[in-house]
Amino acid sequence: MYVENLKLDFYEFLTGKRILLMVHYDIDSICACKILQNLLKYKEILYTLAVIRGVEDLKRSYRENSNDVKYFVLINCGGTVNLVDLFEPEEDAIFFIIDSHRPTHLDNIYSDGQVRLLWTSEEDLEVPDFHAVYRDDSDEESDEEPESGDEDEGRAAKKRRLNEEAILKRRERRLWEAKRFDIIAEYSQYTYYNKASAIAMFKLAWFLNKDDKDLLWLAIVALTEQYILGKIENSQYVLAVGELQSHSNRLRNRSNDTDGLTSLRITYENDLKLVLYRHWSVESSLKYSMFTACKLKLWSHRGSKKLYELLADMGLPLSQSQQAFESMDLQLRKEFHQSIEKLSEKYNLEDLVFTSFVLQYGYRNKYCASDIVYAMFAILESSPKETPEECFNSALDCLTRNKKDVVQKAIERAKIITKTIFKTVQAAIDMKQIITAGNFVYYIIQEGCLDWYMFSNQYILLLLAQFILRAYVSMSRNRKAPDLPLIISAPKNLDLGTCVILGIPPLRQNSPKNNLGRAFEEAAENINYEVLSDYFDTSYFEINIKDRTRFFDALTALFDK
Amino acid sequence: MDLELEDLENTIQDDDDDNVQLTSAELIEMMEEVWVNEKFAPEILPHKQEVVDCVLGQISYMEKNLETLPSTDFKKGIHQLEVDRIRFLVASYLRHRLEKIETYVLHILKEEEQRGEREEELYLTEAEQQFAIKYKQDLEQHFENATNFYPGLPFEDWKSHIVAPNMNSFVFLKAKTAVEGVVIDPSRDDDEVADLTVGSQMILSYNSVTDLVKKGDVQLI
Amino acid sequence: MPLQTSYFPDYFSVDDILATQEKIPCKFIQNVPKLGKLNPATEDPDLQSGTVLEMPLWLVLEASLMRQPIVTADLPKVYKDAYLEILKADPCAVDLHKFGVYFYELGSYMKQFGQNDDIAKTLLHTFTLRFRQIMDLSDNVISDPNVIQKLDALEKSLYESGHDAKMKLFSWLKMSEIPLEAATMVTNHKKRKRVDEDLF
Amino acid sequence: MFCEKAHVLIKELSRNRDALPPYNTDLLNEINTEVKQLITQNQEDAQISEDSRVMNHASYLPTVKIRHAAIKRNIRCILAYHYNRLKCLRNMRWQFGSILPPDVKSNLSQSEIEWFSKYSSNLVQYMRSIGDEGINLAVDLKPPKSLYIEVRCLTDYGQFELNDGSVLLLKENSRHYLPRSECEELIRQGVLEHVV
Repeated sequence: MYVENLKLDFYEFLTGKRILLMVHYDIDSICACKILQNLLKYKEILYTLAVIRGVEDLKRSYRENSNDVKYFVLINCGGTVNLVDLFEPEEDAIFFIIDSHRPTHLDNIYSDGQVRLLWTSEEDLEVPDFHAVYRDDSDEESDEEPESGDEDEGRAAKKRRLNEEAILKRRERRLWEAKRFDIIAEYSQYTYYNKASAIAMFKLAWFLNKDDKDLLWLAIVALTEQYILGKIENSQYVLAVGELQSHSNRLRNRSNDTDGLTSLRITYENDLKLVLYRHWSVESSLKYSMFTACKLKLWSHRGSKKLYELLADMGLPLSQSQQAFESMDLQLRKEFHQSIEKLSEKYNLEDLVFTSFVLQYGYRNKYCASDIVYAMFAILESSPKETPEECFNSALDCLTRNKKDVVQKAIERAKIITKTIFKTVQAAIDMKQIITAGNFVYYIIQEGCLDWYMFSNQYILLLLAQFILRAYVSMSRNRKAPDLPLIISAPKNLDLGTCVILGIPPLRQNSPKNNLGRAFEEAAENINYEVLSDYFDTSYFEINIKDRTRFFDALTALFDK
Repeated sequence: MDLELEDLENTIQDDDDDNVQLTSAELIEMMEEVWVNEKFAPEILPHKQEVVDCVLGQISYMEKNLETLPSTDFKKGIHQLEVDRIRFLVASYLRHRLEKIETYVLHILKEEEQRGEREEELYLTEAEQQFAIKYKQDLEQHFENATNFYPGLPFEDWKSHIVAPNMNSFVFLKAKTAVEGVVIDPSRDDDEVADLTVGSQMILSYNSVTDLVKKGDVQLI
Repeated sequence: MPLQTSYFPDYFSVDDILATQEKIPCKFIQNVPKLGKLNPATEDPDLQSGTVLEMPLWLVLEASLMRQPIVTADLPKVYKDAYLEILKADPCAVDLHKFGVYFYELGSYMKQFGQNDDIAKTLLHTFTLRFRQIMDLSDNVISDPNVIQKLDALEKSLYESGHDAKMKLFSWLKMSEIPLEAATMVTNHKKRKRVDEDLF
Repeated sequence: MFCEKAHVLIKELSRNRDALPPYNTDLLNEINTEVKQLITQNQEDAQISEDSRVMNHASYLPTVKIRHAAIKRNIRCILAYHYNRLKCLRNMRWQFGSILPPDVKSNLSQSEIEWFSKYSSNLVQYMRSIGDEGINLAVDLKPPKSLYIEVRCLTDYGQFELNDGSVLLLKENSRHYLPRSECEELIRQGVLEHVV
């Protein structure tokens, strides 16, 4: 069921009630959650916050709290699974869901009130008609029951008639079910994302007249995460940026806060697809960023030469390019954007620029939205020692203005991650570990690998996968290369002997719609493998390492069909 | 039900038949003054039990009214915050007094006894007096336990070096009424004198304004 | 919520006890039988009149301020004219910590042993000038350990409370909310527990 | 030198301004022994001094006086040790409440434990006497800024009941938005952390 009026039926409905916020472990969710927390405070709505990494977490946290809480708000989790089946909740429990995972589970859409979705029906694409997937079985059952009474009428005849009727009915039913199966299969063939939940939450804040620049920034960070991870189409991104830009103009005009020390400025600015370059050296950022690395093939000797050519063409002395961007000559720093843009055609670096936002507060704090996103990846996914809850808390801190040191530290870590990803790609190419298996490409991170931990996490693995696929396509002589999807696997839990498998669509598809999840399911079915996947995003899959070869064989067979 | 702030800040009447009528706002203001004075004066000041009792009455009155408001009422939050703030005032005031009583327990009890003998106004409330006596007994008992390894030790030494407040410490103050000829630091002989005009602010050593603080002519800040 | 008081030593004051433990030179002017062990330089069972020794201040105070004094006190060198001149010249440049951890506390006892009120005046002068420096120091958000090392105990505690106040003001200006904190004891308690756990 | 051990005792105190290390029974016993010795020696010498006036012997009076100063000094140190520990203990009463954590308790002497419970009941008695129904002075330690605050749970505390009767589960690292007045004590006990 869709909630029509968020203000009345969600926000004000919750006033005076205690709720459990179940928040998925990703950047968009954290941003959305932070905005929502802000709104809840206005109404003094008491909440408890639970961090959800997967289906198991969702179940456990429901179990732990269902005795005390009746109202649940799920952020970026639960939309794609049948919640009522999963929780078997009491009748008075109510679930509000804001989830960017698609496709939404049909039972949630057609729930009669226990599950309430905080978006509009337009945001779910190609939803099958209610009657195409549900039918009222109660009539049939009463039909099938033999009528009592008229015993005089030839029993046998009647029975026969009934039988015929029943057979017809059953036949019709089978047909319907087959059709239903096809309809649902079509509806759920792709995994994809709706626009960031944080944007939806920001809009709610705006609607409630409680929006401000801090909240807007959260929406921007969430959107940027979707862009960096390629969760949404470029056109969707451009539209959303435009929308947020108009909000930023509106909010700028509204404020009269001119004190340099406390004011917050969000400006709409071009950013470069160079990771953290404002906090790094130009050389390092150019070298390790996926975009430039793949365009210039920087993992090769020839590539590095090309890099120095580019720097020379830009008129950037080597010594300058190797020191921190911040301490570069002012003139060079100012002209950096321009000079690299001028050369983008020559070096095949078109699309280097994308539109984004910059946050500025105080005199010295300036961050691109992408800086914060990388910092948060680092916090969420690079420390094996901290519990997810601790990481979640640091990530929340990272979004707080007065915790500069947290951001700074995370940025340093993000640089290490970026470097590690690059080196992994380089090694994969050098050692020819990226393997073509007929109609897909795969790459496996071995257990012995030094930094395997990083890649056991969802988003760093995704960044690596995209890098690998692009690098592969740029190197491959196979004309079909841009049409091949990539499947990547990394150890997940060494103790349990499990690994994670992620599939990303072919480059040429140029769309994030991902049907590999379906392929994983089918392959698993074909080898009778019991699925233990815990992910909400079905393009991620989890199996035992010992079954991986068997599973890949099944995938190959499937793709060859 | 429409409870407005004015309803809560009902006029209350002093229990004594002094016919003193205070509005709630005036009462809270008075409590604030009392609290600040106690907070900054090095010694314990005469108790203000009447004010405390009135304020406590006010708090429970406000809380009772608050209960009738639905929990979703926006105003409830603000009123609750105000109640909490007032409760903090009272609690903080009483805590400051307790801490002084504990620290200067011998000194305060001795002075209190002398005031009793001179039939002057007592500084401690009855409850505070009881607390102080008990505190002193327990302290003595503890010291006794620590030194009873040799009966008859000259361990009473500490009672001749009584811990007393530093009356010479400096305080910030604001004059509420005009006072002329305040002798600055009476412990020195050079009779330097200052005149206070209403509203003027100064830093002086506490012993020069002790009486003025107690009379309410000046307010510590 | 500690009671804020100026430095005003009482019978139980730890700082005062430590300050009066400092040794100062004195001369015995009476024979003290059986206490020769107080003078490590001699085997003599008795302490002879005329012996010059360094004794803790508490003992000197007791033994010199009586009707028939047993000792006469001398000034430690940092309270003598030569050093006082240094302080008068530029008090801020001095490493007071090297002069003595309890420089002021000890000094306020020493003034009664001096010939005139020079000690008292110099102490006041030193403190007044150095106080400004401490205020500036505590105003800085980042503390410079080198400078702080040169403060005596009293100065250091002034610095610490000043710095603390500054930081509180700073964070208040930034977010206008003072966080509720675990009691210092609880935090210390936890830290210690952690250390203990690490040990075992 | 006299009172060296007492000096060690006070230095220990000075190192641990806000904490309570184990009650130093051994060191105190040694100091007590020193004091007893000094007293005995003084009694003997005072007697001789008494007699010597007649016998025209060397006077032990300075010796006795110096030993007496040492006795007084030792006692000052002993009492200061106990006094300052009580101060610390007293602050613990305000911070932990009337029940001490077991590892704090194990650092106390019997007499300190007794004092603590007496202090505690004295305080409770006083707090009960204020106003009509008493007032808990151990809360509202900071002026309130907002009614509700966000907190983070630092330990697995378990079930916690709010004033309105509802229950919530305090798990390590969980975050909650709760009435300030109900969390204050848990914050001070280090169970919750105020998030700003």
